[in-house]
Amino acid sequence: MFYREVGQFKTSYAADQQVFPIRQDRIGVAVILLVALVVVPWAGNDFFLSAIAIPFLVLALATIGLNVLTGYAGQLSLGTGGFMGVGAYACYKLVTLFPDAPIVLHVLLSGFAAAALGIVFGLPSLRIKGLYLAVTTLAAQFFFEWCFIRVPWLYNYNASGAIEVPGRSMFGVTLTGPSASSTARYYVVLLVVIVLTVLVKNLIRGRIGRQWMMIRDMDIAAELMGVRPLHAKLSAFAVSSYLCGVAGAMFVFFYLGAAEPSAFSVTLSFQVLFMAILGGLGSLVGSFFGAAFIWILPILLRWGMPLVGMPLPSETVTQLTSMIVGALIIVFLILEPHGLARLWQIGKEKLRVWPFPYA
Amino acid sequence: MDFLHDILLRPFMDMAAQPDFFIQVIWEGFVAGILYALIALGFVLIYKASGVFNFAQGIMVVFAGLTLVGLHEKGVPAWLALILTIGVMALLAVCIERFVMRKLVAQPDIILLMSTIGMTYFLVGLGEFVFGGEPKQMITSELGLPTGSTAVEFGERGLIIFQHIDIAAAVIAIVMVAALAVFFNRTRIGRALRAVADDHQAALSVGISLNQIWAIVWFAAGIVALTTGIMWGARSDVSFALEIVALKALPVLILGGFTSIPGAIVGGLIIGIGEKIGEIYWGPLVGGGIESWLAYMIALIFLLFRPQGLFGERIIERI
Amino acid sequence: MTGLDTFPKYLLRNAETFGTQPAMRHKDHGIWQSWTWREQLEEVRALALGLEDLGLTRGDKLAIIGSNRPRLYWTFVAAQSLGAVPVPVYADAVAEELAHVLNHAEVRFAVVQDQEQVDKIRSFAADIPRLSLIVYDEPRGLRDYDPTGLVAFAAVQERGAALLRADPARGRQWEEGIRAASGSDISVILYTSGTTGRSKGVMISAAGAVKAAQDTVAFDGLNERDSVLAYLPLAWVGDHYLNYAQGYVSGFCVNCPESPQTVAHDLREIGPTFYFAPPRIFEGLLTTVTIRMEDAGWLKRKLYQAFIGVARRHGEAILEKRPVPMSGRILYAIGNLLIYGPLKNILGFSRIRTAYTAGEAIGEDLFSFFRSLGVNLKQLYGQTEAFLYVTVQKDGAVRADTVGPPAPNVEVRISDAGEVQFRSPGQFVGYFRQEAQTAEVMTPDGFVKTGDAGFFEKDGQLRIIDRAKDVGKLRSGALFAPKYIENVLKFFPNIKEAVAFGDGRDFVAAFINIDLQAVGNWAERNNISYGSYQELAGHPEVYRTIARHVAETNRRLAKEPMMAGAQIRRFLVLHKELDPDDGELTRTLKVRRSTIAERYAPLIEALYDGSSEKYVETEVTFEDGRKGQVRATVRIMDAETVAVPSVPMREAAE
Amino acid sequence: MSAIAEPPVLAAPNDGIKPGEVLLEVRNVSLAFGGVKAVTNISFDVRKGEIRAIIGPNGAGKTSMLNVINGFYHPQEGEIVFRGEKRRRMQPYEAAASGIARTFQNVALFKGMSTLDNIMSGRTLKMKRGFLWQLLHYGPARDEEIENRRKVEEIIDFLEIESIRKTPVGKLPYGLQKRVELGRALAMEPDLLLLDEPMAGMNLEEKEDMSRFILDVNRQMRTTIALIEHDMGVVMDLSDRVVVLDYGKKIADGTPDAVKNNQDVIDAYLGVAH
Repeated sequence: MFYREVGQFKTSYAADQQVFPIRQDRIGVAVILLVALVVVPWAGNDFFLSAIAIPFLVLALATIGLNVLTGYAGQLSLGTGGFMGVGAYACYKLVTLFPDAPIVLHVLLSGFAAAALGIVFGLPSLRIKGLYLAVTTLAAQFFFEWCFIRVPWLYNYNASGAIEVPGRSMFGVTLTGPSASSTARYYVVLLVVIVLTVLVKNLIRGRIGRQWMMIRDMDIAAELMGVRPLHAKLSAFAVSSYLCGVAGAMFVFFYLGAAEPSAFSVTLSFQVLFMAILGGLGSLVGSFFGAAFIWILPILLRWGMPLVGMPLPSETVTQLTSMIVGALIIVFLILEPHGLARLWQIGKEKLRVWPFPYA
Repeated sequence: MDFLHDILLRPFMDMAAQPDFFIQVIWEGFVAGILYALIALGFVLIYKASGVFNFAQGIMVVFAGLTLVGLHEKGVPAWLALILTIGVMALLAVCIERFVMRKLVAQPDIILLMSTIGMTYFLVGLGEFVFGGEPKQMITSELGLPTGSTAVEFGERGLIIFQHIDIAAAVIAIVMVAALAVFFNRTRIGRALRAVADDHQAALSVGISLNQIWAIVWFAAGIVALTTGIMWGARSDVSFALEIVALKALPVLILGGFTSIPGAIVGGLIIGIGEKIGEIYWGPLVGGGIESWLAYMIALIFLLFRPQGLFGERIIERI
Repeated sequence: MTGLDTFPKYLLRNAETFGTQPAMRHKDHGIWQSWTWREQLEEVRALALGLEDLGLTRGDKLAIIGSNRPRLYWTFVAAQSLGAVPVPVYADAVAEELAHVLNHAEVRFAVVQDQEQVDKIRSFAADIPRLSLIVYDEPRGLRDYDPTGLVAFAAVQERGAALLRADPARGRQWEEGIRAASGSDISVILYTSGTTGRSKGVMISAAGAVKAAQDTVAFDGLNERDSVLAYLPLAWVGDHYLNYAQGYVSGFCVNCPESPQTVAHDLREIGPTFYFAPPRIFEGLLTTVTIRMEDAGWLKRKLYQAFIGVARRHGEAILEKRPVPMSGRILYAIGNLLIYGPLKNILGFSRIRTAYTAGEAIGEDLFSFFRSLGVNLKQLYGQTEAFLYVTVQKDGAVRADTVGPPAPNVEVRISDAGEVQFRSPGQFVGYFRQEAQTAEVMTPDGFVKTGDAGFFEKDGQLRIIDRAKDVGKLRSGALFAPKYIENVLKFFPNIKEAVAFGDGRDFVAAFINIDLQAVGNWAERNNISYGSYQELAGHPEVYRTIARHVAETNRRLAKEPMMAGAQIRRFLVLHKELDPDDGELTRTLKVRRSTIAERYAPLIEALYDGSSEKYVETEVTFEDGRKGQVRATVRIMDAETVAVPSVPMREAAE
Repeated sequence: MSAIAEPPVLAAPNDGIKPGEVLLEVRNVSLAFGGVKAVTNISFDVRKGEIRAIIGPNGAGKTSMLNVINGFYHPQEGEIVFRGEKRRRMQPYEAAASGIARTFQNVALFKGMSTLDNIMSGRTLKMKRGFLWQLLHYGPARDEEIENRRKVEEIIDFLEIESIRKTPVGKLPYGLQKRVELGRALAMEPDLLLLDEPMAGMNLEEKEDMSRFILDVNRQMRTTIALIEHDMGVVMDLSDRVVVLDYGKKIADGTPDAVKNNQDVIDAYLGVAH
């Protein structure tokens, strides 16, 4: 309906292969970026930024990470939480070891620790496939969780066994710790997420992303086209774990402020997995949808129900959320296995062919 | 060298030094293994008949236990609560078949798996919503299960303690496996179920609809879950923590194969005993608590050498 | 430069004036490969020098065979730049026909698209003795061919480019040659497709062609920022005029589609500002729109119907800038946002400033549908002999039933016999090697006979009623124009084909063919079951519907003073579809009156002898070539007519 | 200025082997699965530039033979000599890298991708830019992507599938999927193209199209082709030489005419008991 594609023709491959070939989409993305960069920090209060926007972005990044592995490369992972934890603890150690380096650098570097471990735990994927692989990632999950508890070096031998985020600033702005403003934290998270999303998109639309999808769709054919499963799978594990690691570091440093090992339990893994499924496997925009949906649904229930005269105790909200999410997952799998992203795509397609029902 | 010594020799010296304790450890592992095996069993039932990797088996255990205890708490006599719980599991099976499985026929495995993860979440929410989230005491004695323990002397001054409930668990597990074996081999429905695993068409010719079969299988898995829930609940208590423990069915299945009932039992025992021994004798070396991941590592290492499982056949890929 | 009177001269001018503007685009290998006017000049120069080197000289004829693509368009101007005459030939012509044209046109060179055309030419090589060289665009499949007399387009261009590199002066000489050329040279020979007999080569002079194009370019205000999609056959006057001639004169960009299957998609991508399509294409589009909208959801359907209603009421008035009530304007604006805009977008019509249709009569509803959406669709009337335009409608003075007043600088008159005759700047010089036929269509005072019967309306717009030779009279002396009546009937979607009789008879009677798709749909919706075409055609409900259509047709005829006397008194619904396989239609699906009159003589007799039904047996040809018999008892119905106050019968030609 | 690509569309790389010389030689290959023999002691060769057909009744071991040639199965005995190099164990991706491409009996396209991406996937081995460039999708990585897109477009043009360029392959009718799969294999610019029943499940018209494409590939691109086919008519028309397998054994080898009149072949096809 809003699409006016007449006259939008491409005279070069570069133009034809751009991420958003339709002008109206480019305008839409620009508007969204403008809202995220200007409107949200300006209009959003501390609660909105701290409790909704920041965790949403962080979890969206983790979902993208999982999507790279599961959605694009077709390797099921139940260890996302663990890899996020690796990122968080790595970042904590980096901050301890190099207190003067900029915190954003720490965050970005901490992803490499997760990536390295991702490669290690990705190795079995060369021999085993599908559900069997889930066990590998679960092994990683529980092993990491155990490490976070049993290796005191990781939490600097704190008596509490938790990691506390110290105050750190860049360019005179406090970014982490209790005194950091929500706006500053929001900007850091937003920028990291935008940059990493763009880079991942680049990977996906190029040779490497295509190899992942080849392995996912038909691994035998992929090998016969010259894809080396070792390279394709391990690169997916590495990239996925890197993203999860960075997300984990940001989760602690810009959202939680302090974390116990239980923050990175298998529950988190499942939460992110649900974000990926509901959002749509194999879709970056779906990762954002999924993260928004699963993160915001309970908040809506908690804040929305009293508005309609049905105040709910918080445990009831948790239970309801669990039921709703569970039921929704089943409903989605039945009606639209490709998740919100596919709904979005269908909606967009409808708008493009409006008023026709199909092209 | 000390380190190598600690890893390679010390544990075995410890075992030899205190054989009664060693046997005690094995017994503990054996009982845990039986419970793993029971969870895996429920899983195998469903996988065999419908190819669904039922992630929800763990939560079905919790849900069954919670329902039983919850009903009793609400004043229902134990025997009636047990019957009602069986009814609830039957209802659940019918619902799952009707509202989930039937709609997802012929979907890829991964979709089916994810639907069961969805079920897990739904049941977690429902269970907590109805019965509350806090751990509950299993109504062991009310159900007529033995409590207390027997100490057996071993050697000169050794003592091995057997909890009666553990013995009961082992016995019930064995009875259950036997019953299932009879069910599968001797009854018409059982044979149909086996046929389903091999060939859906063949099953139809027996005169049972696929939908009925799935409902029956889920119900059977529900009964197994209830049994598991009672046994497990009696040993610790009924709580959602069990859900995590139930994930250990995965390594068990990997060892035993997804379709083999004996495999599930052997796998369960290997994992149960293996992780207990590992925890007690090697755990302290790295700070303890390795029980949480050892099972997965065992399965993982095993997989690398035998991707098809203990009892599985080598798969020849065709193109 | 001595006046712009040839297309090569325009090429030089455009390269200078619009140097960096796109001259051509071609969707090829997935993207729109583009050439600016300057690049186009380079391409043409290389090609022309190459062709010249291969022996193409002044006066030579060069055939161009293939679909719309830049290389073939360049060939036109390259040939013209050397004083040679391009002769485009329909790419779908069968080999024998192709050979005939090539031989008749005395071509020495042929520039063709691909292997298929090479094969066709080679299979009749002996019949085209003068042909010395075939240049092919696509090398595929030609690798192992005998290379004598066969050269790749790219190789020709490379040859020209090499010459140019060796001696840059050749480029200047070439340009000089262009500047020195005379407008009186023959610019192109267009072979008419010809429904009867062999096709004729219509010679158009350069100056005439340019003048005609200048007039219409000015008329529609075309300029270098416009763009068109070139999808009509290269050999048809419409394509050569609208895209080639107007393109050079105005400097607009000509876009070539990727393949015939992707035309609709390519149209949407390019979004032309000037568009031509014959009525059947618009009809197809409307059918598509209707069918798609029937599949749409309830809400969308309602919206669509409501706003199409608004468009029908106000759309044309808004387009023509006539006064419209405020409420109408507001509703139309909303409709534009919700329906018209998106619809035009999906059809690729969003950017159209001027669109034309011609060739056949177009239904009032169909015509106004597109106009009401805001597409400035107009009609023109033209002929190959006129180098297209004879009459053309002005913006704001558009009707479905007329074809407009004479085009700029064109004189039109109606002969005493009622035939339309014209004299125009672009009119042809003569038929190539057919002086007798040339003389036949020319009047002594230099007008060209069109062979069409028509008359001028009061507002000065020409109205074509039929082929002159088909127009007859009833016994009463009333004018009988069968095609006109048939067209009115055919505007009803349920009627696919109609044949009217009446010349020398007491009244008009008609055969009607139902449209199986439309009537079948209707039957389905109304739970009417039928086993065959024949059964459906004979169904009483169908007869009743058709009778209503005939009555409506009569009402429309009654409104026309010229036609009121020729209302349909009796009709029948034919028991079988008229079929080209049975010789009842031409391959281009035009009615063959004589064949039908012969095959269905008993039915015609029954129409006039008052009987209410008639049993007939008809021979039919099946798809596989077998023959069979169809037997039916065909009902004949009287039609409702409108009494016409005794209007003095006027002659067709006033 | 946009140049239109010139012939030859995709030329087989110059490997020093002249047309007519042996490109691939299968020597005494035997393959068994857990004691079940799939092929037994098979030898034949494929000469550069020819179309070589492998035919035989169902279960004759034809597909197994292809799987051996491109490294998917490892024969227990015998060896493969490709371009003069002996191989006993080779991974599929190594076979691909050495210039062997193939299509599959049951279309094995990447279902989640468009026609364009599927054919692009055939260019995997031609793309070398590293991870960091890929991350930026800029400069050399983008140039490489575009360069390969150009090649892919030539194949799309060649196979006349312009109108389905951006359609997800899952939505295509079977005949077109087969064509896309051929395109994907062609994108690898192989020295040897293996086609596993390229016309299975096609109607007559689709078969004719496919035959034309196969011939064109062979003639225009000078690609050597080894194909398995069930339809005897097609095989006889297309191929230069035919090898006939039955129950994993070679029963005939020669020109189509010679093979057609061979009594063993006639028996095998008529199902005469052994």
